[in-house]
Amino acid sequence: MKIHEYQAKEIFSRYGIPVTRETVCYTPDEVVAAAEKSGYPCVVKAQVLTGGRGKAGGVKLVKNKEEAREAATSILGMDIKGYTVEKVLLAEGVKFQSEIYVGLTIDRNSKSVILMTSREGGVEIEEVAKENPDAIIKVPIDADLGMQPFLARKIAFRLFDDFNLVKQAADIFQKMYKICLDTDASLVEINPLVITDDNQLLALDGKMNFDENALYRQPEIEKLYEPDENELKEIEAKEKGLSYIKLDGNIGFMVNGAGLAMATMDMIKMYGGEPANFLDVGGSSNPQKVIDAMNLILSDEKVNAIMINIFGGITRGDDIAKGLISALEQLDVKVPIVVRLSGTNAKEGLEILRGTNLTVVESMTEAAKKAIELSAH
Amino acid sequence: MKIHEYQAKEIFSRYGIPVTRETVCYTPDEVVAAAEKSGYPCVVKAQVLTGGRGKAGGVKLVKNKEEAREAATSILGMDIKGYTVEKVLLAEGVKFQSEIYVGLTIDRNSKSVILMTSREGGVEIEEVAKENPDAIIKVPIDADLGMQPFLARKIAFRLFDDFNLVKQAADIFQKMYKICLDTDASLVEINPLVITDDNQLLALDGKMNFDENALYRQPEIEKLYEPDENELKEIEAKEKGLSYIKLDGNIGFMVNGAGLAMATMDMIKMYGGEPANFLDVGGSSNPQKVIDAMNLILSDEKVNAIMINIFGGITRGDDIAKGLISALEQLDVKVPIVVRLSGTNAKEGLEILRGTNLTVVESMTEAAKKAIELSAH
Amino acid sequence: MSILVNKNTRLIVQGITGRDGGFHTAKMKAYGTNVVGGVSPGKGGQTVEGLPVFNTVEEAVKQTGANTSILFVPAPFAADGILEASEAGIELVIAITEGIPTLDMVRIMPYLKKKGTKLIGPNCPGLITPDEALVGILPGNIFKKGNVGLISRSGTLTYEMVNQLTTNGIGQSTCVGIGGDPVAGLYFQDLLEMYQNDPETDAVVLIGEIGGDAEEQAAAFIKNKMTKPVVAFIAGQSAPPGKRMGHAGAIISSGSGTAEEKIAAFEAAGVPVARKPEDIPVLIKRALQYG
Amino acid sequence: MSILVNKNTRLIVQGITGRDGGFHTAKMKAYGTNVVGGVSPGKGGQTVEGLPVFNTVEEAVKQTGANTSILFVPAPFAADGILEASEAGIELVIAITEGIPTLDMVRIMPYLKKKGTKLIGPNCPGLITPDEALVGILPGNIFKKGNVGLISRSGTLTYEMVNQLTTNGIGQSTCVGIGGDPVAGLYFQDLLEMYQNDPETDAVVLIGEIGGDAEEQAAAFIKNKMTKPVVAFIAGQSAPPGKRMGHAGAIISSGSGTAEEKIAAFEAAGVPVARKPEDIPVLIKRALQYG
Repeated sequence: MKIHEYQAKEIFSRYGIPVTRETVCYTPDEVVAAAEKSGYPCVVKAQVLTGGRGKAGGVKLVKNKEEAREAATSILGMDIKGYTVEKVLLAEGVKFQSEIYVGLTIDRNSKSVILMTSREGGVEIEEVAKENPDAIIKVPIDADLGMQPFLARKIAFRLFDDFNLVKQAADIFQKMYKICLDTDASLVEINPLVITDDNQLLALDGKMNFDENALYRQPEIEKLYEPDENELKEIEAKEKGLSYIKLDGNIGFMVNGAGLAMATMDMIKMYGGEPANFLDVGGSSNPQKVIDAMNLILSDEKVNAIMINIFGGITRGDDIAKGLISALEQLDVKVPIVVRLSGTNAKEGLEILRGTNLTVVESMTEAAKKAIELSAH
Repeated sequence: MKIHEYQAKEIFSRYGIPVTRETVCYTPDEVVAAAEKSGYPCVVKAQVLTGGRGKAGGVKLVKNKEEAREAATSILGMDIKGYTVEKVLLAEGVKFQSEIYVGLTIDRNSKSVILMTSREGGVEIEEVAKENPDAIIKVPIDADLGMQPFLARKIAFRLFDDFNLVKQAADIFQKMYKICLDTDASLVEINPLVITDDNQLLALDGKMNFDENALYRQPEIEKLYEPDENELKEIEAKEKGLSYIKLDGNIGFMVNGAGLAMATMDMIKMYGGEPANFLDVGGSSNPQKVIDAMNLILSDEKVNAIMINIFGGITRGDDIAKGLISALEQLDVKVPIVVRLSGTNAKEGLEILRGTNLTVVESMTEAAKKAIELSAH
Repeated sequence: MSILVNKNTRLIVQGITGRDGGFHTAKMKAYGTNVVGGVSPGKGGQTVEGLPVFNTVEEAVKQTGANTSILFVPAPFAADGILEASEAGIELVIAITEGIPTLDMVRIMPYLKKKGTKLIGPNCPGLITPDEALVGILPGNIFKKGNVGLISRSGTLTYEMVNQLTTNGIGQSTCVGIGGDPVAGLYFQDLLEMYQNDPETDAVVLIGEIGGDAEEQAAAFIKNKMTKPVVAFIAGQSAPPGKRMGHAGAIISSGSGTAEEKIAAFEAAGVPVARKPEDIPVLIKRALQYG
Repeated sequence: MSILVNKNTRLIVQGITGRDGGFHTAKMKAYGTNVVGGVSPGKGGQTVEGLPVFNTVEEAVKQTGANTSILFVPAPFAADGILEASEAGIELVIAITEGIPTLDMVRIMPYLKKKGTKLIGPNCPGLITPDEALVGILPGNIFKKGNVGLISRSGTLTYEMVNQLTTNGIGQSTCVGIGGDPVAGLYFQDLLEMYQNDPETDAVVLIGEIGGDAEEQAAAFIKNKMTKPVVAFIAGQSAPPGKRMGHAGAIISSGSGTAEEKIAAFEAAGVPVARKPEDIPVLIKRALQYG
């Protein structure tokens, strides 16, 4: 789960990390008022839950009232990677000497929180990683020990010679670590953290992602959730026990199991088809789940063929077939459906399905090819 | 550092541990008013920073207004082990089925916080330890792991069969552990924790001690400190770099080093003398420290002889001797002083001291015997 | 031999009185797994499927000599349950539970390491040594005793693969579902090492997916340390970046963790990668012949 | 041989730019200890007593190959300093600092154990192997090389004892002040074991005091595991209960930790207990003759 820059910086500020003075604005008038109060130059920044706003023209330095209004008018309402800009941040203009990157995230290999920092801040860390990997300092944090003062200081000494900056950075590292644990964050990032002209560290930008599995114990964070249209659909699906992601193609899917679902999509793509969605219906042969899943797939108007790929495990294939039939009877599906069933009692299941108007096949390959063929009509 | 029962229970209550409803009172009128509000029976309990108040008659169950006034009048102003009762607690009367002991303290051997609990609560745990040590459950807490829910539950299952009680106890254990860490406590004790007639756990009494070394970071706890007369003297001494404890004898001491000071006192006692104090002046030959130390010793009117035992280590014996002379010149000491000096440059030091009216000896044994002899005059 | 679970497994089920716990306890018992008891705080003294239920893992271990535990404990309490098993001296813990907060797993890892506890999962289907022990929610009937080891980040896709192996006459030594979470217990490299040392395993099927770089590390390990043949499949070639594909760990972050990178790593290590699941039996047969 | 410190000790001083740190660095160097550098955050690049100062212990270890560290760091920062030394791979840490919050020590102990770091102190005078290495604040001139090991919870009382040994012609292998705090690093039993295994030590003097039961445990260890003679002294026979006698750990709590109990335990273990410090040389001479 993502939050906006201004929300991340509000959290930083609450923990005592110095951030730019700034105001969230929803209209050009608000932007102009805030800019007049802040003084010039200042910065108008699009608040959208996606990256790349800089390249999209969503961040503008303004030097006077006219520029402020102009920037606000152009940025508010702008589309950035499918996200409409509904609010902007008016932030003070800051003179700085250099830009630092600092990020805390979860590292799968060390199975710990890891701190990444680099003197080459201001650009995306992935770019630094590709072009100059040695410029990135990575330190896994022992979960028992946490971000001890000595450790924070040790890392900071690798960034700065000036002890004044070392102390400020060490303090920020410790606070970011505490934020990470306190909020169940999966990413706590300051990029750039700048050294101002009077030698103070200041967070110019802020980014936080959160572990969705932990939202149940983070009510304050959950309140900040602003799902977009697709995410709303995903959440709705989740509430019905379905794992759904909208994609751009025309062949709808229903599979039991996330891995099998990915493999199924991959195969469609391999044979030249385009998946319309990822959809894992999980275990059980519950007809209601199938109905919910079909409704979800069909809510996407681009879908002109559906492939159902089910593996009978503990739930037997014949029971699954019966569940499918019972569900499909209650729906009026106009697009062709290919069903492939394998695993426990697959044969018995296929026998049952053969009596219907579903296209029944035995292998994944066959199913993929058939679905593509049907979608082309 | 100790605090009162009511203060400990206020902390417990803030963390969500259920405690008796109660009021602190300073006069019999307040006690009666509180008792009338609480209803009868209720309990009047002396609040003093020492144990054994029960045996001293400092706790009384009262059944009506008259008894409440009577108890308040008798307890307020009472002397318990040298402490005058200046306030009492009026606590609700609670019917209970049985009494549990729970205490968290620091264990030197496991170098960890240890939880001790017993079904034989209500009496001092030391008594249980002597009479029925198997009745005490002792669990050291891994500092990395802390009091995890499973661990708290596991301990609670050794106390209770009823899962309802297990859950309550586990919750209390976790909260007590958190209190211990949050406040730098050296003891967090509930004795008794009772099972009420409606099967709820309730803290009837509470006790907390704190690590004095950590008070600098516990301003809220430090505020609760109510040092008695002797402790005030000890604190005053500490501020001057002296470690002083008032004792009951007549021979005053000044020694450098805590271990040597104990050994010196032991020797006096062995030869039949009575130490008037413990006094460690620490390192250095600073005359001011000697002056402060002498003033402290002489503030005790019982002192009729003083023994100075100094070991010259890094500071040489002759420098120490000069410091002593310079200090004693500024004081008008009427009681006889025995000085023993050993270690580095001890001979040179003794030479310097021989020119004074101090009794100078070479061995600890001799010093002890001489001091006892002089104190007898 | 096989790895991790076998006839010497003495299994307890944490959360045995829950719906899933009870259901799969019956399945595991029916398969022949030596299930010796269950744990459910406050339900001590009851029996489930004829097995004694204890209040604590410690008590269960003391009474039954259990060495392995499987968890069907709700996500908010699962990490605590894993710790409880570890503290009680359980050697191998299988966490089926999905949805455990990642930082809960991060917090308990150093303790498991300190105690030497092996963990499979969380968010995994468990593991099976055919004809000896089924410890998980896998459908036992599709497995067949044999000489191919299998490791997978997936559930149903694993069954799909195993089914194809079995119907093609290829049996399995042990099949392990390591789970779909980003922070998990034993992983590809740990298990590859076990298979390499297991006399009953002659070849290994590795089923990876997008997210992280465990496959790349596995490829390096295979290249440097393994003599037994390994064949691989990677799910998620068609997954868009930044989206979690069902599994919490299956996500392409900022261009890393893609299927392409993983496939390239395996191919560079000389590990054949199946283009589709149906190719696995062919590749394994070839590997066993020439490996 | 001796124990813990010797000619192979490569010592760094944490807090070298402080008053005490600088003063004792000079003393230790003058004694002949191989002091290789110091650490003081923000003072890296300076020199003290001709020694390089580093910002971090890690840097100091990298540049000087230090294996031992002594801390003169103020109490609020001392536990962090010990951790820093441990994390940087220092094998032996001596914490002179007095007044460290007890829970700080409790918190760092598991990490030191995990890393295998040996700790002496805190609130201790340090240790010395005469003519080889002085690591602490002990007055080097009173020590004399020899075959008697010494362990003590005290500072000045130790010097008193050592002075009497030396003036009576009895030299020391290594003398260790383990410190006066309730939660400390290496303790009686650990050091007794080291002395037992040290070919240069023929007898041990143990100086205990009131508080805790480490002396009782030491007595049991001596009885069961030691062949070398040990003589003991216990300070605090006249101490009243409930009062801290200068040392944070020297307190009789609810009737336990008394000198009487400790003396009884030693006597039951066949360890002669000196009635007064002056008796130690006599007891040691007797022990070395008959031991």
